[in-house]
Amino acid sequence: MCLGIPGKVVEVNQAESWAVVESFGVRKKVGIALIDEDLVPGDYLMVHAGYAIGKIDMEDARVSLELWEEILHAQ
Amino acid sequence: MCLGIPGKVVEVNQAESWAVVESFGVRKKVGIALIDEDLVPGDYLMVHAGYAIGKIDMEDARVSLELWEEILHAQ
Amino acid sequence: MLNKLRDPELGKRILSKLVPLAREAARLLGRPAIFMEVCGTHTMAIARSGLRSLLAGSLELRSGPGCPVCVTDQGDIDKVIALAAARHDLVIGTFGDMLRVPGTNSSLEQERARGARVEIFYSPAEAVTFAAGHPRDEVVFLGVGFETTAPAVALSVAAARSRDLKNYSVLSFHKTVPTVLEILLSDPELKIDGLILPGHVCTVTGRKAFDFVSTKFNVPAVVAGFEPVDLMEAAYLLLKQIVSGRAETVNGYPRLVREEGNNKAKEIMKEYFKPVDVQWRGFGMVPQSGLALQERFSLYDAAVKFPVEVSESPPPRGCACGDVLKGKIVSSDCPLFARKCTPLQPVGPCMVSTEGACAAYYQYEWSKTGSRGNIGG
Amino acid sequence: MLNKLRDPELGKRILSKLVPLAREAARLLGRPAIFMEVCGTHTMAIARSGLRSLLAGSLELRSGPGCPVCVTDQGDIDKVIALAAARHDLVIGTFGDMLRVPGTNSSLEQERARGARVEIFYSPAEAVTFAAGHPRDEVVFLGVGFETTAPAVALSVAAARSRDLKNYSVLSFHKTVPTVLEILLSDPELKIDGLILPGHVCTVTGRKAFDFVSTKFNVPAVVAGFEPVDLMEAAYLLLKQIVSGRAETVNGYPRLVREEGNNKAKEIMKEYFKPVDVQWRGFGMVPQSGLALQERFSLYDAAVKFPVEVSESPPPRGCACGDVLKGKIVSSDCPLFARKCTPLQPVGPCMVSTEGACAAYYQYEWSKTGSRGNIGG
Amino acid sequence: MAEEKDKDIVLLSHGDGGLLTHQLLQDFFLRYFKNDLLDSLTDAAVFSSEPGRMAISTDAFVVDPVFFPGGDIGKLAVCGTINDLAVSGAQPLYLTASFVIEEGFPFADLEKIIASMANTCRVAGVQIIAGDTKVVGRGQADKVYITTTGVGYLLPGANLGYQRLEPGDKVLVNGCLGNHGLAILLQREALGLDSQIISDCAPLSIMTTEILKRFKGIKLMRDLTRGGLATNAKEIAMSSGVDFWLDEAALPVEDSVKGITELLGLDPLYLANEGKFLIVVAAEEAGELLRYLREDWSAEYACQIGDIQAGKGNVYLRTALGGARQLNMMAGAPLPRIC
Amino acid sequence: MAEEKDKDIVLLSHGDGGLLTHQLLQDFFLRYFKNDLLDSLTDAAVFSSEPGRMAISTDAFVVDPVFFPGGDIGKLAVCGTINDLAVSGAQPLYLTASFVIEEGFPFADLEKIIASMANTCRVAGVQIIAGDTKVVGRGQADKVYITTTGVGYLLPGANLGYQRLEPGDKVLVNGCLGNHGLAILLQREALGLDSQIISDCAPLSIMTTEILKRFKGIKLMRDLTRGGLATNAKEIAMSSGVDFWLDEAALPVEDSVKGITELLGLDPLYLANEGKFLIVVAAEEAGELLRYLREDWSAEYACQIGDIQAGKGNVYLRTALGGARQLNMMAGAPLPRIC
Ligand code: SF4
Ligand code: SF4
Ligand SMILES: [Mg+2]
Ligand SMILES: [Mg+2]
Ligand SMILES: [Mg+2]
Ligand SMILES: [Mg+2]
Ligand SMILES: [Mg+2]
Ligand SMILES: [Mg+2]
Ligand SMILES: [Mg+2]
Ligand SMILES: [Mg+2]
Ligand SMILES: [Mg+2]
Ligand SMILES: [Mg+2]
Repeated sequence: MCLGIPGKVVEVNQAESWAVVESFGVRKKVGIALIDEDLVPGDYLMVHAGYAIGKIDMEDARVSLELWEEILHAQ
Repeated sequence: MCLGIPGKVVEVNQAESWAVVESFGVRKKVGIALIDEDLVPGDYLMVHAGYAIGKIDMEDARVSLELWEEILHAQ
Repeated sequence: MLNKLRDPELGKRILSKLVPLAREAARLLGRPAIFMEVCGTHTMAIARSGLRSLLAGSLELRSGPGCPVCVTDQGDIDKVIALAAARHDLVIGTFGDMLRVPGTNSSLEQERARGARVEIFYSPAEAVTFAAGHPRDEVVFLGVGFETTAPAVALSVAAARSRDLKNYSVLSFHKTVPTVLEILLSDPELKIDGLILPGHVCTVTGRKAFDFVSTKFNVPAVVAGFEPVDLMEAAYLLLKQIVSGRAETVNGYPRLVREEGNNKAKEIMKEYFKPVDVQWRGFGMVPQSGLALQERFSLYDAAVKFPVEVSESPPPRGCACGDVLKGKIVSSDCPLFARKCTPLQPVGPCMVSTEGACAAYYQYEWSKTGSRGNIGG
Repeated sequence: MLNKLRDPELGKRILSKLVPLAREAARLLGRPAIFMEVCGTHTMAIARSGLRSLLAGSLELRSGPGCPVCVTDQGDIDKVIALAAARHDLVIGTFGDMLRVPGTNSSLEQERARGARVEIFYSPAEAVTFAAGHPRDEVVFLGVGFETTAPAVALSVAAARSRDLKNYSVLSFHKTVPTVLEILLSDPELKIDGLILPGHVCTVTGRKAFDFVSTKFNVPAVVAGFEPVDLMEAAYLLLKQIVSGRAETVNGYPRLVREEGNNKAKEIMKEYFKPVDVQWRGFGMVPQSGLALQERFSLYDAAVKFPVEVSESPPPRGCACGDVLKGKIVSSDCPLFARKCTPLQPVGPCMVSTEGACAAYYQYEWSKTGSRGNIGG
Repeated sequence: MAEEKDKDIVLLSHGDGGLLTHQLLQDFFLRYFKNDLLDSLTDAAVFSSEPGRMAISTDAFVVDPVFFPGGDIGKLAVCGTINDLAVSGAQPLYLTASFVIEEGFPFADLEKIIASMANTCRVAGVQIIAGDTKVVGRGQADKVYITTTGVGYLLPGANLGYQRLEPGDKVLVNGCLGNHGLAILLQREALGLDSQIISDCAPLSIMTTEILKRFKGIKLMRDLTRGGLATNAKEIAMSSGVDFWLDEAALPVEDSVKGITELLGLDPLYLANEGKFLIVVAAEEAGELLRYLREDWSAEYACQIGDIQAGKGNVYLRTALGGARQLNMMAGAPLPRIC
Repeated sequence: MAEEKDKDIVLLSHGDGGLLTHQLLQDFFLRYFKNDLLDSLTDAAVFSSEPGRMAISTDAFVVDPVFFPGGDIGKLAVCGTINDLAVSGAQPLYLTASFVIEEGFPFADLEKIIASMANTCRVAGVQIIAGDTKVVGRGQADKVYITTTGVGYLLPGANLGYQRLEPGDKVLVNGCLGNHGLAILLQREALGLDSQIISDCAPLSIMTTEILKRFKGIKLMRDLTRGGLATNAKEIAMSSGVDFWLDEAALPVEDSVKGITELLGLDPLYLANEGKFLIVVAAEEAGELLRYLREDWSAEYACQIGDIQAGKGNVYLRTALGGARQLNMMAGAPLPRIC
């Protein structure tokens, strides 16, 4: 029940509490009332049922992948 | 605007102010609130827009036709 | 017995008496006599029986203001169309004939296609039953017609009251026939030798209500029934008056029409309606010739409940309805007839109702591609 | 970068590390390890990637109570169906998944076909927009879902309030995941070697909310994302714990999940909802595991606005949903599976939502006519 | 599906082309329409053709109500297309049937309709060899609409065409007029009339095949559906440039139909028929054709209703009184009037 | 009619079979579909037939919305039936078209749809030779429904049939999957997605005729409409008793289609296509057929997507990871999910 779609922020309207995100080349307006942090274009959000539920830490994603490369090369 | 259909009374309900009339072999319930006279099965009514607007005097119809026969034979 | 009245053999025999009499009258007048029927149902009956073609040359029959659709003012038609257009939440109840009547820019049929709710009823009683069965809907019944119909519509208001319905109202465009005939007969240009009076209107009003036709205007008149024999009898009785130089208002429909008419119907009409000045197409304002609901029934008066304003609009350009209804011309003399104005795309209201003077003429007596010559054969 | 997470080449390479590790764990346990995912979207992702077949023999993946449709009590489902059936004047707003869920005698899809108004929304925000755009309609939004979804539904109530809408309300069947996992893990019959925790629920609740899995029940747990690499990573991290004899609640989804979760979402949930005792299918009453609207929002609470009573009805005869959701059996062990119970005519709710344990199993891992043997090829 | 009491109506999902559609086809269409050529799981049906002239005709059926005295929309959909082929001088062979069903329609009613189609096909000796089913939402159809398309071979002896009409030809109909249109109207409008009018809905192809074989003087046939006798006669007159002269007194109309149409301000000449057709035949064969229809086909109300005269495409009705009036195409569907 | 500004919509009277119906036919249908065989005032159209095998197919089109990126209901109705004939190995010749129109539908839209049909027919070299028009009241249809029926001759060289499928055969598609179904869904649901997906709606008959001439190894074709690739492959598998093994990595799906379906929780393999078809071809011709499609027909996304194996009527998808999952028939139309 928790289909989440990652999307890259391309426009932010804090006053009206929405952002436009792009996922797989498609743009969609989503609510950002649940997001505490500041948002700027280029940020990534996880979207569920029309609302962003969290900001994606791309640095973490990178670290994660690097970790795998290490493990895989360890053999 | 005054299409009238003659019909023969087959059932009368004075209390609820309706009668069932038969015209050309077809029966239909009509309102009789506009009819002052007593109605009995066998009477003929002229019906317009769902209401009887008058009782047909069959004696008059007969006289009328007889008159024509006289005129036509007069020649 | 009533079947005998439509027996074609009897009809043909009467015709054989009628034609010589008509010729005699024509000889006296120096032209065929012109009779006008002032009931749309007469117009239809004449057209469907082919009577006009059978009398052609010896007697001319013309259609007067006998179709309530045709005489309804353009502004009134625009009002109900505007109401249907503006209020898709209402159910407009109407007799079938009003559906295709053209207003200035639209019709009920057009508005229904655009989302208006229009229901066809055979009787106003059915409209009340519909309202009772659809308490969430608001039914506005379009009251059109003469003295024959007005009592039935009055009874529908009575029924709505006694059932305590709050969702039924009537938009009354009812009109009275004697009033407009006074205007018609006062027209100095009118050349009518006799009037065929509306048998079912007279059933309500009584024969006496039309005495003025002969007493005041010296025009022969006969109250007529609707069977072919009835109509020929009326023509016969009119011709007899012409030949003998009399002018009386004769009851040719005594099996139904009484001297005083239907008192109960007249009382009910009086209780629910009051005479008001109204516009008639082709006649203009005719004082006291319309029937509006009495004030004490304003809860059931759609004119009060749902007032609509429409800008005054000129009658359709070129439509000669007025002259047709006054018997000054026949439909085919109208420049629009069968060209811009057809039953499919009526310009004027006389082309709309099947009993309208122009529609009956178009449907039964005239054809686009055919000649008019030999249709009597 | 995110694309890299679904790179099949990377996936295959990880798989080549994962399988030997799983074999090692299986050797230690004396049987393949059994991991349970408790998120329907994990169920789907595993099924669609074919991961289960790739790990067959060395690791077993089972579906827990992760599909909100599947865990919704029969009585609750009957309630919304009864409401839809009784009140054709309401618009029942719902996520697509609820449409075909069978109640005791009907479903929303069936009731829609019988005249109920059912609208599918992608977001509760759309339901509010719909209510605002249809002021004559009354919208009841079916709030189903866990901590991921509940804040969005809370925001829809907030939006309705701030727009002063009187025609929007929510029927809240929301539930909380940690509460039911406590019950699940307390079951002495349960034989689960590790839990794959729902990444998006944890995004809201935070990783710490699930610490009890390892601290109280000594079961290894990993918060997982939804890409194939994420899932393999979760399995890898669980296997590592098993092999090293540890039990921790590890965050395998750090790019999104924080220790404390999303505080704003948690606050909003707290402001609008209060924990209540609710029935879970297969688990019975789970104290304080449901989310009802706070009393001060009762104007927006469909349970208050449109109360429905339904007679208690036994769960579908023979449906083993409870045991499937507890991981005690796999779907194909249910005697009704694929016989009386198919996605077309689901008997139990696990067969309804595409992410339901039985439906995913049916759709992706099993076939009526085919053998199950060689599908790994 | 049929066995579960809560699965008694058509759902949108039955039209999605998936498993439910598959079941619907199996349980209803394939079951009732069973024949060697029909296999609705392929994209098209295949049949063998011979050299010659083929006729094809299509019609959509949207009748309300779907069940009426004397028939139903299924019977109508089969008869309608068969009859269009029949009056064109063709021997109908195969039909296709495409359904648009409103969500919520009871399977019980659907089954009755399909069974009725199958039965009518059997009577007429045709087969339904391809079909389609779509389901639309509530308020996007009125219960069920059916489009049938039919193909058949032109009968070698038939020689029908507007250009053959000439003065002196006789005009026949095979029975009473107006029943179908009136039966439908009475079902639809709650007019409170206590009278049962039965639709004349029937397949005509077996009869037309026989009469075409025997009467080479038949020059044109037309089934008198929408618009009734008047509209169809006018269409033929306009297309052929001759005039029709019909006799009011000769027109076969049942008393009850006469009565009710009068009551409602309708004209039976504009009401639809579904088992009646008009025949224009050379004068010398008219009498024998009429006898044949009445005696060999029990068409006891078959009548000669008029003749063809040189003209300009008009239709005239000789009234009972001896007058004449014109019949034009219908302008607007017949509505109950009070005028 | 078109010239009067207040006569811009279809009325019930346009369907009554009278004068307005006549005008509607003249002003729109006969005008756009003009050809020697079409004369909708007769009951049936007549054409010459040759000895051989004929194919016939019918479909009702009820698409909502009636205009969508890449097409409209008229184009769809022509392509749909042409393609059913085409994939059956037939050369489509003639179509019939039957319309059910909702009262109030704008003539301007009707004209666009009819013009689009005429244009698509021209492109595909077929003619509409018979038709029908009905008008229903508001709320009894959704704008307009069209049923087309097509007939054509089986190409002499074509030899298609389930029974020919055998292990080792290759499975091809002629381009990207899911566009039509998604284009429609995006028009219908106000999902606020800023992306234009274009329907692939196109007639295939010219292409299929050519490939059937050249590649005798073609054993089966199927247009991938309702239910998409998955449902149609499953139907074929069940009918032929072999298994399909498809490669997830080989399936051509546009990035934007992939993205949006993921966003909405949909599966592109279950979305309808209207210009895509599946081909089962003998292994030895697969390579050359693919090259021919890509180069001579600019079908740049044509792909070999899998092969046939002995089995029991299943469809397997080899996942990108190397796993396998089964594809079954669609059960319930695709709906946006949040799960
Ligand atoms: S033909 Fe038309 S425009 Fe002329 S008078 Fe009659 S209704 Fe008016
Ligand atoms: S297969 Fe059906 S009946 Fe069996 S457990 Fe799953 S949902 Fe319940
Ligand atoms: Mg196909
Ligand atoms: Mg036809
Ligand atoms: Mg037909
Ligand atoms: Mg089909
Ligand atoms: Mg309906
Ligand atoms: Mg016909
Ligand atoms: Mg087809
Ligand atoms: Mg098709
Ligand atoms: Mg037709
Ligand atoms: Mg609509």
